[in-house]
Amino acid sequence: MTLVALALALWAGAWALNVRLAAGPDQRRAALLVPALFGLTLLMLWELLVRGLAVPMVILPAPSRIGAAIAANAPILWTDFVQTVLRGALPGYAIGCAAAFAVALLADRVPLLRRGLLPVAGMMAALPVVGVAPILVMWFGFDWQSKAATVAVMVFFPVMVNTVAGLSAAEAMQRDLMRTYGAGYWSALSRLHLPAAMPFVFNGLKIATTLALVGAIVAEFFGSPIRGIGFRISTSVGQLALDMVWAEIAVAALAGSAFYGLIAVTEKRVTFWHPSNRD
Amino acid sequence: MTEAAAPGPATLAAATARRRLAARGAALRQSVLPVLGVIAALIAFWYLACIPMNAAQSVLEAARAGAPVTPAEASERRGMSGLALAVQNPAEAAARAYGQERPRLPAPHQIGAEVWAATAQVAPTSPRSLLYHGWVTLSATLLGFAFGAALGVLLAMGIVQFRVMDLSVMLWAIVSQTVPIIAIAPMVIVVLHSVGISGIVPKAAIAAWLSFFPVVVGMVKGLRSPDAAQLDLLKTYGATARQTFLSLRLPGSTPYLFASLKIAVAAALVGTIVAELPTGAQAGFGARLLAGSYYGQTVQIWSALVAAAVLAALLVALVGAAERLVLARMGLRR
Amino acid sequence: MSGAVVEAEGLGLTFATGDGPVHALKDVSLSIGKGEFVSFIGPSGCGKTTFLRCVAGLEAPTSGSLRVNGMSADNARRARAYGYVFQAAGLYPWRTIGGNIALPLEIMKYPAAERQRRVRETLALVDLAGFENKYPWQLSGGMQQRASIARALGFDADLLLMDEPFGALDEIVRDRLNEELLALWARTGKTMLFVTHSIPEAVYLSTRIVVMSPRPGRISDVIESPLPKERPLEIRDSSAFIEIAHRVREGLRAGMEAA
Amino acid sequence: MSGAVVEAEGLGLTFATGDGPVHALKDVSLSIGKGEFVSFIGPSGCGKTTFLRCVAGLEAPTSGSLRVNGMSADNARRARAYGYVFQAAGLYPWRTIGGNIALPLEIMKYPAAERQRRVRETLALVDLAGFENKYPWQLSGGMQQRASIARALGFDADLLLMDEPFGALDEIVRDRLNEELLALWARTGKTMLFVTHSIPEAVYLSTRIVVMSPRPGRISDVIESPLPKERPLEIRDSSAFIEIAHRVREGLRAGMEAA
Amino acid sequence: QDAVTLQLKWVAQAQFAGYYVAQDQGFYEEAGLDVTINPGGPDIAPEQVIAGGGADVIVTWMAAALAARERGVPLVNIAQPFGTGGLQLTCLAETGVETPEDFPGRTLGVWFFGNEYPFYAWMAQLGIDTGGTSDTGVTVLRQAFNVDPLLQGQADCISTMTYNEYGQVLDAGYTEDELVNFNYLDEGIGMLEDGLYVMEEDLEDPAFVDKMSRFVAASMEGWRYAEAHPEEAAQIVIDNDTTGAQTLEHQVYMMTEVAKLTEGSDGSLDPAAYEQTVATLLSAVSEDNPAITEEPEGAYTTAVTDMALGE
Ligand SMILES: Nc1ncnc2c1ncn2[C@@H]1O[C@H](COP(=O)(O)OP(=O)(O)OP(=O)(O)O)[C@@H](O)[C@H]1O
Ligand SMILES: Nc1ncnc2c1ncn2[C@@H]1O[C@H](COP(=O)(O)OP(=O)(O)OP(=O)(O)O)[C@@H](O)[C@H]1O
Ligand SMILES: Cc1ncc(C[n+]2csc(CCO)c2C)c(N)n1
Ligand SMILES: [Mg+2]
Ligand SMILES: [Mg+2]
Repeated sequence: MTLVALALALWAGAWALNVRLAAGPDQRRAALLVPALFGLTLLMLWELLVRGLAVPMVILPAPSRIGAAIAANAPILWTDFVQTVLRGALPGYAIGCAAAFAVALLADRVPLLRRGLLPVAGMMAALPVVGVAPILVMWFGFDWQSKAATVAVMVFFPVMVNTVAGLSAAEAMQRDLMRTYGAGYWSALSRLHLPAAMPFVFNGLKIATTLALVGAIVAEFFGSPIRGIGFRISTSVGQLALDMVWAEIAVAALAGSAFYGLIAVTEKRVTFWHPSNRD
Repeated sequence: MTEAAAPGPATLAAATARRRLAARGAALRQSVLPVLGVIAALIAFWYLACIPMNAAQSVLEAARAGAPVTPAEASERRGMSGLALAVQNPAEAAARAYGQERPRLPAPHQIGAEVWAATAQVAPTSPRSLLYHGWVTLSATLLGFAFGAALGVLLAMGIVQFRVMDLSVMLWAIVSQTVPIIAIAPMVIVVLHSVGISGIVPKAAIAAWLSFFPVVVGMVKGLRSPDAAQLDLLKTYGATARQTFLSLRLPGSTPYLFASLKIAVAAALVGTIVAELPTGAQAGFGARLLAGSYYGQTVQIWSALVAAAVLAALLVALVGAAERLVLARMGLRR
Repeated sequence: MSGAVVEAEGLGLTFATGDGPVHALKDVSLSIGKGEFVSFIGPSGCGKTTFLRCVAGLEAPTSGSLRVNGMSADNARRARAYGYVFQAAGLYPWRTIGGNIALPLEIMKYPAAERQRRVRETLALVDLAGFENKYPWQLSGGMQQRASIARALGFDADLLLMDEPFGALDEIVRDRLNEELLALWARTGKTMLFVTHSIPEAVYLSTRIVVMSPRPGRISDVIESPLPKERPLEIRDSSAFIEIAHRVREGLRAGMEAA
Repeated sequence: MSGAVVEAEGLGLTFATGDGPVHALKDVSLSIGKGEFVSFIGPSGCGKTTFLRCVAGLEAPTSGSLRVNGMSADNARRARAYGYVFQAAGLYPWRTIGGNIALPLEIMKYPAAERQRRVRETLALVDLAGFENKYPWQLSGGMQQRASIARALGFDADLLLMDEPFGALDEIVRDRLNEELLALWARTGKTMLFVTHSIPEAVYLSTRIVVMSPRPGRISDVIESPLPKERPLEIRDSSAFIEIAHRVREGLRAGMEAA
Repeated sequence: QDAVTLQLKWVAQAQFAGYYVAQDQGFYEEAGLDVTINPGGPDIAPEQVIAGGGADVIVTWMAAALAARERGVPLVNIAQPFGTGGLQLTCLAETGVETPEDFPGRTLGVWFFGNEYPFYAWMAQLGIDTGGTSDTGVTVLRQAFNVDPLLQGQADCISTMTYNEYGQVLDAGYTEDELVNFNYLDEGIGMLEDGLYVMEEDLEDPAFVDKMSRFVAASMEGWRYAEAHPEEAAQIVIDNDTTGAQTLEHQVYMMTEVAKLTEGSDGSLDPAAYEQTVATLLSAVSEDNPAITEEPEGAYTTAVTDMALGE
């Protein structure tokens, strides 16, 4: 119980410190420190609660044990990372986003297609991965191809829907200008519609990054070679090696966040002109 | 408008009715027909795809029935692509593509028949009814969506108003979404179960987990969408943070909110279905998917998928209707 | 008929809005010949912008006929018959000022060197040299408006549609740009359709002044200017000038009272 | 010192942009007493808007001191010391015209009946009666600008900051609004800071005219008006008027040449 | 009435017919028990559920139970309704696999999630590398719990249960003589399958032992009834299937096959079979197969079955 009380006190203290930091003058430092401190507090809280409440390891291991598992199994984690992220998620992401982009352009070009495709696409977007993945594993085999296919299917719709929305985001006045130039389709696309669409496109790309990893992992639950994050998670759950499960989850979260961060930074550079990025 | 110049009420009503009919006809041509067209094209492609997709089984059946097939040896056929098999045995592949019991790709009519059988021909309360499973899934989805949307809006408000929350929460909200939900879901269920919570709540919790994020992202973007000039205006009124929020940020964010709610409701559905896998395949679309996969019932998997997609479409359409209503009231629809 | 650049016959345009139709233009008939400089003046909301948008093929009239360069307005638009300066600057935020001015040049496939030259020239013309690499939101309101004028002047259109281009400019810059515009017009023989609220500006620039009156927007008077083509700024003190200005003012007032 | 509504001392503001700093204001010293009507005039980009934004507490000066009503500009802003008419109308698209004008009234918690009354009155004042339920995009440019003026006049601020409020209006409406504004000022004793490009407008309205010159934006001349408080429109033909207008023009020109 | 929560290892199917029949026929009620049967699923580890307090007794495989025991969940076998096991490797004859010597170079489908222990023990015994890199080794495919990899030509052999997946392969149109089966029992690495396990500390309470003995007795009565009435048992299972996805035909098949595994058992654990399971597991400890590393102590008790059978 003392540990629990300690945990709560720690939480309150860290939060107060964060409030001070965020209000402080050095914003650049705050932007790094605050989230780090927040995460650290979460971890400490977790550790203290698990210990304080004597939660069995097979239910929830403490962060220190997870850390130990990460250190002890680095080579395995690396192999799994390569299999799931580099061979499954990234190619699938690239394929899915490219296809979505192409279809969105087509739909934008042909209004009839757009009116017809969007509702249907909305419907397909809601196809649960867990239903699609087994089918794709059946079709594309158990190795990375089916994972890439699952990821491609998953990222397709958010990217497409956002791109279509973005392609119609240019303001009436901006369009009128293009019309006064009698600009052709490609001209207007590259000079107006694409730049104006970028904030939306990146919205889709960002959502897609979180989906990509999840998709690759889910697909591994429905058949995989004997490596990969999803494979290791489900095998380890079966072996009650929960520390390993969380080690893999940590790897996935880290990889996913890094990927997200990369896209977010690119977004800032590409859409520097958008009011939300201006200052 | 003077009274004298106005047309009589009767003519006016008739004109309005006519206009409305015409408008409805136009709407039909504008929205329904293209959708039907796209669906028709998809289905046509689907039927075509069934032939190579199911060719291996078709040829196997043909061989069993004693028909000549090329290549004749089963071991030679192994590893050949469905397309190659279909090309070499066109008649058999086409004839047997649509009637298989466990097709690799079921034909639309097979799925349709299954859906029909599982909705219209059994009592809606029976576990054999898709309506029953739909209701099980829907109830958890709605609860989770309500929680998730509320949480998302609250977090977004906090993030926009307080810099600490912006710095600390946003990053970890992103991290929460990169955690493989399918790995977490069983643990959430076991943990909640061990503290005595079971039934709809664990599923709803996972649905909320997936649905809060799009709302946070969209809502933060929306709440920040007012441009400098619009914010300056309120500053000149010395508006409080609350007033700025209510009269500028909130209305400015409404289009973004609805766009994210549409994603969120679909995400909540996916979350519920994911949560239904480990809960022991008891009920709901997730259970149907899973059971179908265990017993090789592809048609059943697909019908559950189609049902889930239809449910999703309905939910999204519902949010869309609410969106139109609200935006029209706000004058944002032109 | 031949030689008429803009030819409107009984033109009308009605907007359908949530609470009833708005008659923006009604029965507007006007023929503008090549090389004319026609100013449109009239109270706010009388349909000047709407008329320009019709000519540009950006708005479809609900009645009457309209030909531009002998074609439909839409075809003229596609044939890049004109340059348009909008009432609001409407610069693309993702392009620098230089990039914005180069935009039409890129679309019309001017070679890169030529583009650069023209951007530099028109920027200097509107007194924005040195701001080439700034983004629109870094400019003052008047500077943005000048950039949008430069954008329309950079390429060679025979017809220029300008909607209050000098509204946000100070008198001195405005005078200078008026002179420049007149010189450009005299040099190139372009046809000008020019919306303004300034009576002296209309009189100083135009060969013909169209006075409009509101609700519904109609032409209430058309005044031919007897001023010579050669017009030093001092002409504004001449009695001929003052007389026309007076006529325009009277026309405006009459239109207002009738409405 | 007491009674000075705006008190600037060596005010400077430099924007940091991608390609180097922009000196928008430099060493601006000015004291404006209660009930004065001060116009700012100067070439486009000279810092008029920037100065007004500083007074409004929307921009933080990088040097010098500035007091508004004896407080810091930011505190004055919070105390709702002024009404501001922006250079661009900036109406909220999700509110009707009426709703836009009611916005500050809502924020300042005027009772509903009072709000309605004021919306109706100010709409009539700017000649927009009947457009209460239209949305901004259904209005012409000038109508939007008038709506934004109405928005700033609807509530009782002792200080009015107006950035080219009449730029997009025709002469007749402009004259009428000039008269209205003057009457309002005389009646209420508000303090006015008014940016315009029109020399006659500045002279007609002001008790003092501040002439600015650009790059960096400085005050190049301050002209006190000897005109009486009572000013019929015809005063514009008086020799006193013409003389001041001439001084302003000269001041502008001198500032331009020096820059 | 004493409440008992039973956590199954898998979805409701005839594999667990005995419990459902005992419930349906009122055997539990007669024994003074109020039993809740919770079906399992692909990612629910019953060992985890019982450790979290979500169940009183679970059905699981011995290898998994022993592994859990070593990881701090002190499970104890109280009864073993399945006398023998139904796990096998099923190959397509057309691929040319006839004996274990043909395995190298092949792709084999294996169930994981705690079911991989027997496979790795066997491969260790055969001396076949499972890393998937050498020519002399095999490529291991993590098989989902279905037979797709065999039907889709993605694997040469897959894991099946005699009572379920094997039937599905037959249903897909293959005949018995087109298939080659390697039964783990016959290969000498058989491991005890579905047994009943409880937490060790619970057994310290005599009332709990009594409750369990009544539970085991009633369950075995259920099994006997199910063996005798396969059709009826299958129907009972179907009635308890809340997914509505099962077919009667398949459940009858499953019941018939499961009966072959339960027929020999009166519910008590055969210590020899236990020893063999432990020996096999210990013989092949490796990275892939970390089930147990040392001889377990007190992993089973006959107290419950003695009491149950004594009555
Ligand atoms: N956000 C900004 N970033 C960088 N530079 C700016 C910014 N805002 C204004 N400037 C620069 O500051 C100077 C003064 O601008 P300001 O808007 O005050 O001019 P102004 O006198 O109002 O002109 P106008 O009559 O054209 O509206 C200009 O050179 C402009 O480029
Ligand atoms: N999109 C629209 N929907 C509805 N009404 C509109 C629309 N655009 C313009 N109007 C109406 O049409 C009339 C004419 O507008 P227009 O913009 O042509 O005026 P204008 O003469 O250019 O005025 P200003 O000098 O103020 O720019 C106005 O009453 C306006 O309210
Ligand atoms: C969690 C879990 N999954 C699979 C099996 C293996 N298994 C045992 S019986 C059976 C039949 C399926 O109908 C299967 C697949 C298991 N023991 N536990
Ligand atoms: Mg206009
Ligand atoms: Mg300005």
